[in-house]
Amino acid sequence: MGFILRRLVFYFGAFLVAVVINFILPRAMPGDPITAMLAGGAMLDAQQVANLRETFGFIDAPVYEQFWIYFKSIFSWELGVSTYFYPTPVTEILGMAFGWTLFLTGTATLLAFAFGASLGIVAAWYRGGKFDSIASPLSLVLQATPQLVFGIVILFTFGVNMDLIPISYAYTAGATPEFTWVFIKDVLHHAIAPIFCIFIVQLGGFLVPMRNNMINLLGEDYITMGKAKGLSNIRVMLNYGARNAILPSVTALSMALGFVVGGAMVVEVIFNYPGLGTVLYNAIINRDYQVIQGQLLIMTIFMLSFNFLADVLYVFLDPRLRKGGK
Amino acid sequence: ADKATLTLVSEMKPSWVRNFNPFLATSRLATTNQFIYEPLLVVNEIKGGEVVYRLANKHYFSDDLKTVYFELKKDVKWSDGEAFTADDVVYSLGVAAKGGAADVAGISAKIAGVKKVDDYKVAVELKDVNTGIVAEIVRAPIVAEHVFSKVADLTTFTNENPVGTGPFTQVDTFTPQVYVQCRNPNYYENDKLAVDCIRMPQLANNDQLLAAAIKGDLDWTSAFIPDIDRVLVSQNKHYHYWFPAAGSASFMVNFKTPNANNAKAFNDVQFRRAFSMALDRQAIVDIAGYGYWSVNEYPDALGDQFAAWANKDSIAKYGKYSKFNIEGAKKLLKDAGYKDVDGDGFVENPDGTKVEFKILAPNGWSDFINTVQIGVEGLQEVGINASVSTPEFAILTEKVQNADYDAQFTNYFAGPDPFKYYNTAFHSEQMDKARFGGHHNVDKELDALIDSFNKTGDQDEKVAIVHKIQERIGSNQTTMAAMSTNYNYQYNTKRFTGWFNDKNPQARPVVWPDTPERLLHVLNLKPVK
Amino acid sequence: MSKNNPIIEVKNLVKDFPINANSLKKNYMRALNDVSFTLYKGRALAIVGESGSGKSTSAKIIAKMYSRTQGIVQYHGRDIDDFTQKQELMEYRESVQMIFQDPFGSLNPTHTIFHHLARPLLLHKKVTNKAELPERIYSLLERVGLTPAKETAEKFPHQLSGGQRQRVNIARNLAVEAEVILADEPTSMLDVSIRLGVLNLMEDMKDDGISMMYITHDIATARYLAEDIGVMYVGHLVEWGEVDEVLQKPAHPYTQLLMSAVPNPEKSIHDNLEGGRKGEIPLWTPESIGCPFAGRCLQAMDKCTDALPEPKEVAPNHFVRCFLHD
Amino acid sequence: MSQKKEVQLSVRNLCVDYITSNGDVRAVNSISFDIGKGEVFGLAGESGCGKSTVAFSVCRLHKPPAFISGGEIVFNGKDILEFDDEQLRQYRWKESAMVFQSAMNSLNPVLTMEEQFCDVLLAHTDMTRQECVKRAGQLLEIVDIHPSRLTDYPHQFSGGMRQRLVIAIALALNAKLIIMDEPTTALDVVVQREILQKIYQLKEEFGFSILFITHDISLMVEFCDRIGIMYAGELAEVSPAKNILTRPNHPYTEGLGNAFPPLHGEKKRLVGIPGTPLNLFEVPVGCRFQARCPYVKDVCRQEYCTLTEIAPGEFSSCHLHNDGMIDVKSLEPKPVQA
Amino acid sequence: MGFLKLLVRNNKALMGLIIVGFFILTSALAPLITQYDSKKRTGRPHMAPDAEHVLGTTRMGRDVFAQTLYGGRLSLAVGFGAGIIVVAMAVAVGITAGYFGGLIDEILSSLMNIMLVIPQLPLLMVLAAFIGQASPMVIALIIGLTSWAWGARVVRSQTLAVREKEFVVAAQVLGEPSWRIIVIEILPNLISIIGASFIGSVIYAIMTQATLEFLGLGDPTAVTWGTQLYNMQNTSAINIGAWWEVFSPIVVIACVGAGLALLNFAVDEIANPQLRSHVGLKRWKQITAEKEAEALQEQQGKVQGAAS
Ligand SMILES: Nc1ncnc2c1ncn2[C@@H]1O[C@H](COP(=O)(O)OP(=O)(O)OP(=O)(O)O)[C@@H](O)[C@H]1O
Ligand SMILES: Nc1ncnc2c1ncn2[C@@H]1O[C@H](COP(=O)(O)OP(=O)(O)OP(=O)(O)O)[C@@H](O)[C@H]1O
Ligand SMILES: [Mg+2]
Ligand SMILES: [Mg+2]
Repeated sequence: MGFILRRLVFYFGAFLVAVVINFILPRAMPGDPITAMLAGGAMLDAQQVANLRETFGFIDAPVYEQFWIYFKSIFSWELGVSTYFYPTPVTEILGMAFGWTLFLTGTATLLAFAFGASLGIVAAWYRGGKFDSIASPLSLVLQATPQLVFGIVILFTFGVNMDLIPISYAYTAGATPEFTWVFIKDVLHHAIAPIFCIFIVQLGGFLVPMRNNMINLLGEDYITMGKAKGLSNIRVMLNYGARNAILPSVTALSMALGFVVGGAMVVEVIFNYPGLGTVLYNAIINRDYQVIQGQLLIMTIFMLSFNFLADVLYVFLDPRLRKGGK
Repeated sequence: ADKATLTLVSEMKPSWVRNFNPFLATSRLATTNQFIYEPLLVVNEIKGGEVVYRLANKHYFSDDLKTVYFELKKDVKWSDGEAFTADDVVYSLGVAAKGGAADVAGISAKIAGVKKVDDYKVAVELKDVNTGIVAEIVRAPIVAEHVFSKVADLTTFTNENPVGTGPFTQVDTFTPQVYVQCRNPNYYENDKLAVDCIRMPQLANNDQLLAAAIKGDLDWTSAFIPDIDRVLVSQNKHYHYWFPAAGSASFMVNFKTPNANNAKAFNDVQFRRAFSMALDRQAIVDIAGYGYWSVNEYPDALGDQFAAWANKDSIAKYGKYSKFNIEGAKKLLKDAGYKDVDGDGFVENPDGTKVEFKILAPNGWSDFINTVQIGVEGLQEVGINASVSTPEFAILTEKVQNADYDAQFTNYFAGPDPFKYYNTAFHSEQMDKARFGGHHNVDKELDALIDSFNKTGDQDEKVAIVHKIQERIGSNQTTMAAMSTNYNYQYNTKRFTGWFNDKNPQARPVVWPDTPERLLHVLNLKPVK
Repeated sequence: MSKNNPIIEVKNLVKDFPINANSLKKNYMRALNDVSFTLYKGRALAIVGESGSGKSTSAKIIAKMYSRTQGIVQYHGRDIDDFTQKQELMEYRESVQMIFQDPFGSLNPTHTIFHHLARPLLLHKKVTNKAELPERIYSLLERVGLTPAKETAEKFPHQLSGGQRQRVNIARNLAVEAEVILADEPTSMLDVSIRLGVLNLMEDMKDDGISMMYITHDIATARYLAEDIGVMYVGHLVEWGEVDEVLQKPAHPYTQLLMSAVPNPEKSIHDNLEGGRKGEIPLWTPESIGCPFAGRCLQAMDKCTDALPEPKEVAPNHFVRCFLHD
Repeated sequence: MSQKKEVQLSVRNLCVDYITSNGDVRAVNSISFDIGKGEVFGLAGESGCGKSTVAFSVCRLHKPPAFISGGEIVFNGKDILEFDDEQLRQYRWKESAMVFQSAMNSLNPVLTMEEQFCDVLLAHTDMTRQECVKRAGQLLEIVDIHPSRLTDYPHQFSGGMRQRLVIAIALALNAKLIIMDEPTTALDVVVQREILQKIYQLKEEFGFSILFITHDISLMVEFCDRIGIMYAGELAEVSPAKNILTRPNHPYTEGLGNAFPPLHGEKKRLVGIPGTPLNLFEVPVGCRFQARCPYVKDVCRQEYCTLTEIAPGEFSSCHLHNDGMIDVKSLEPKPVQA
Repeated sequence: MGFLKLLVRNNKALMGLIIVGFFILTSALAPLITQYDSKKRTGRPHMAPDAEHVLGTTRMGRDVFAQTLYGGRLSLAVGFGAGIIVVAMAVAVGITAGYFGGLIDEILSSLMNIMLVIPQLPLLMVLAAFIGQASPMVIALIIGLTSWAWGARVVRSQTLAVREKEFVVAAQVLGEPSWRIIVIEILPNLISIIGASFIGSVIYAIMTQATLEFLGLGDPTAVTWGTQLYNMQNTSAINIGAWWEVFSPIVVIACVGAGLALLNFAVDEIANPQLRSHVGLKRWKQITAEKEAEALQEQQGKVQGAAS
């Protein structure tokens, strides 16, 4: 397990660096929450502005002191209070959005992986065939189309013009979250369009590498041996091909899942989905330092954890990396 | 019977967070003031500052103009049934007078003290004579002493179950996506109030608001909606709008610009006049302003809103410089010695040095940016080498305050009288405090005139002062007026009637929280049967 | 040729490689242990032994590709580590050249043959001006039998067969007029029918006075080309001497085993292996003691696992490391 | 030896083309040979002469762009080229199993050995899982690996062990023919010999036939009953193993024999086969070996030469034998023009 | 060079090249194609497409066609500019890490991994906000400086593979200096990987720029496809029914994305011959099918023969 240990050391280092960057980034942005308010068009006179600044006095502490407070807060998980939603704690704000984003982006990513990987396997198996020649480049093309294009087009055609899908929120305004079929249906109804947008853009990212990987593997002797053994095609395709080809995709999946908490900012913003992407976007617009910091922090933690998970998973899935090699 | 619920959008946020503490000016929900905390009185800006009494019955100045007295209504109760008395007002204004974060009206510097005269009369002592102070004092929220005096820290209190004197104190539903406030059972004007509840859906931006409006979900909004006739009104016949004039907006050059060559031109009144004449105000209004704005051809940018204060003489003398006139501008430049020497199509200073500058407008303010772009088209046509730059608002503000820029386009405060406009836009003490006085042209006489405005209670005298101010600014062409902006306001007649509009212009119709008149508005609404 | 002109002398060479690069604690394997041999002018020393026995490593140390852990490597009596100045270093590089196993890998697929031969000439100033280059290159190509030279020079490596590519490699060594050539399995990837051509070419070079180290596991070609032979097992030179002497009378059990296993049309597949049995090849570490072959040796004694036998001269010019010859 | 035994596999005029973007290449041209029951038949020849292509064709494992354009492969009387998918699946491994050129890479790295034994057993027999595991254990014992290592993954075995594992899998269904395509090239000579001895022993025990492919003639002579020498997609010669080096019937065979320096005896300078292997895109009229042949005659440049039986059990495709059999070794070579 | 020949021979690459080339050409030649200035009012607001304004006008009365053409200049310049920066950084860092190994590799690899862990879009947003007015060139620079890590990783691992090749060892034994080995011996072998990474970066940069500008973080006075989208969003062009304003940038972005994606796909195939589905494979399929059909016919013939 030396490998895992070494990775852990790296992750800790990366974490420290990321923490420092997270601290610097928001502070490097011009303006403060008050000017952000003014930038939003609010008309306040000089005295009111001065008084407001006093509310958020903690911002004026010396930088090293701020850093120390921030650094301690990471471990105590007291991430401060939002200025925009003053005095709501950052953890509460992120907590509200976290679940939604996890649901939205997580579902989309897993779907994209499931479909992408399976279609990639099929495309590779029947490479050069009709499906492969159309699906593989198409998925890449879809991947090269910005989410915002899909978002806008879908929002306005299906949401505004045809009124088929809701155009904002995670569930109908006024409904109370509960574990009933009606509510779940409502949530799904609200999520379908954003999930589709994220899904379609991610699809190619899983399909094409899976396909290429699989094609490379199909030249391997053990695949031929599988065939020579007189096993059924499906068995060779899955047990011999896919089992091996999927390994790099698993890393890609973990990376993608690591980015999940970042939310698909554009899609969330376009569909007014109450996830972390929206929260971060607004925090940046409103210079809500504490929220930006908190969000970057959990994104980093997630990213690192999933990277680590990918490492562990890889070791688990690929027996060659396990101990006991000759 | 069904409750009459009014759906309004008084702010746009990514999520609702329950906070009804009126002392948290940035994070309290927008329906806190007026709808929960009734003000002492409402100053009706559209009607030239006419006072509508609410919690107060009457107010007056002492003879030396250094104390204001408020006499309170006697039959008012808090929503929890406690009586409303002078103690509450003394407590609330006391909080403001103490200054600091809780002084959301920003009046502590002007108030010496607050005294209870009797149970229903309060005296506010001023530090200086200031006849305009009442409009500012009444922006301070009046809260229940028996609730707030028990709060340890006003700046972290979220007041989730508010006790107020206003019409909608009962929080009925609260989710991050929508909340509803319902009638205060003890509201002193419940007989007049026909709206039972107000409902606030969370909307993050104009697009979502528009989409919801088209569906007919909203009753009362104040959003900017481009091409409203085509986009909204034609889609939903119940929607109407009214865009009364708001504050004015002007271009300005920085007299103290660090660029020495530009400074020569900027400090030449003829150059500034040519600048002003190059602005196609009608195009700005029609295109950048979607026709919602109105042309502003006042030499001092005062605007139609304050037409009653206008100085006819100075308009006659300088008005021509505020009218779009390409040929006139060219002639003016030529006569003043600005010529294109190097043949680049743009004029140089009479001494041959280059004039070349950027006009700033904040990033994201697309109507402003479009305005500047149209302005620049005219400027380039007369031979002035101007272009557009769109820094972040914070950067723009900092540059403008520090006189570290060339030119900008900005809007101004409106108000019941022109004082706030003049004071923030031209008083030398304000120049480094905000973007409004960014021309940095210090004129001590003008300062004195502005200072004298609120030293008198006499309206005629005030008008006379304003006339003198206009003459000074107009003759100097300190700023280049472009247009007056408008208040955005849309309403839906499907469920409610009694809306303010151009036929019924009782008060500013906006639902944003900085418009106390919205209280008068909501009291005027009646459900459609 | 006689043995009076030592060029490279290797004495008691030891090389450790770190293993388990992923673990936090570094472990070492001993790839070479107490290896001594000498390369003489005009003679070839063949090094044979199974895969991983340290053949390439010793060549790479001589070529200054690897540093050594212990021991001495002398070039004309001077330790090669003393060549620190650029001038001396270049001179050494000029004198000691390598021919590699993989004729594909040893030529850069993106450059022409011309480039491959021009570089050594230019780098080591074998031509005074560029105009001479083509002439020199053509004559080199002709020398290694690649005609027509001009056409060959313009080709890319993939346009040549394996044997031709190996000839280019040899031409490259001839270009710098190397004194020592380290040939690391130069023919193992060549077709049987063209292998001899390359071997004969090397034979000619040797006759021109070049000193050669010929690494192979093909004992028959070792005998064909070399005067001396060294047999390696797990980082140890277990037996060495003149080639016919060693092959006719193998003294070390491992050499005996090797000889009995070599395919030989005069024998039958049923003939038994001599000298040793199958068994695990040990991982040699700096801590390991004894004879590395003890575990497989049919005549192993107790002391074989306790200490490494010292070299003994069993016949003139025939050395062996084995207690059986005490 | 090798009296006419019963024929296990009979390849008749097999032609295999590779269809490439630069044109079609006939990599195997009209090859015919028989393998008797229990016989070890060797195919030798230098790299690229088509040995593997033949081997893959015999299992019908050839992949695009390989394409069997003619001939028959008759196994136990049936032409396997006519098999449909299901017949083919049945045929594979049960009738003929294959040990690949690089056995190191022919085990699936992510499956345990147990799974790799069981999947083939489950696919072809009615055994239960337990029975499969038991059988796998027996197979391991046959190749001298402890059955407890069934749960290990391929990378946990050494190269030689992996090679033995592949052989054990090949034995799983008692296939009648085992094709071995350079099964030992990547191995140490010591290990190589051990494995070949094991295979031979198993062959004796179970009686299957072997198609053995390598380019190491010395090894082949030790191991095979009969040997076919291939050159550029054609069979140059088929002869009993012992004859190949001592009494070659084809100039190419002679050259090949000369290319292996002897281990004993006098050291003399050898000359291999001059010239370079044939580029299959530029097949000449006549004999494919003409350009490198030291005894080339005019007829070689004009007439194609088919594999003919020049003596009982000895076949050669060389015009030298047009007028009866000659001892190729005794001929005086002529210098070859480039 | 061989690489180009391979590109042109590949159908997907050819199509990609044509699409991308078309947009590069039309933007470069914008002044010859349209007489309108993309930044000036040349018509009334929101005019539907007609002979005079082929793609209509924007709310500001600017010609959409001209904006799309001129917008292409900046958008493509940003894309390619950022692509160049990304690739330059990726190659510099990747090769250095891969070639020198050891501590240098450790440090650079950690740097790459950290860059990969930092969320991109927020970082870009923060940087864009920090710089204030993020002109297209600034955006290109930001994208370039923040997105090289992935490419560097790929280049590094490929370098590691190439470094092990014997021709590199041969060059070392010959005494070639390190820089020459890197530049002359190793770099040419990474061309296709660098090509793929370049195209990928260009796609990413174009998309990211559009996204940033759409979110209002760009310079609204610059005419690019992103600001076109921003402006159409700001002016509710869709609600008004000014589909042409939405249609043009979206279609153009999608097309360029598609073209580049096809190119990328093709470069992948060139880099990895295994992935190539060459003409031969098609012919193989044909021939096999023919032969099967023949066999079927024969069989049927036999059956019929038997029946008759
Ligand atoms: N750079 C290196 N790092 C770590 N270990 C190495 C390195 N180079 C070689 N080794 C190890 O040193 C041992 C000897 O390797 P070497 O390449 O010298 O063997 P060889 O006899 O040349 O084998 P082959 O016949 O396969 O070329 C092997 O176990 C190998 O794994
Ligand atoms: N996929 C392919 N595409 C085109 N030609 C091929 C392909 N595979 C093999 N060939 C050609 O077919 C011929 C025979 O190849 P084959 O692999 O059968 O040779 P071999 O005798 O097994 O060689 P080796 O000893 O190297 O394994 C060669 O000339 C080769 O170039
Ligand atoms: Mg080696
Ligand atoms: Mg082969």
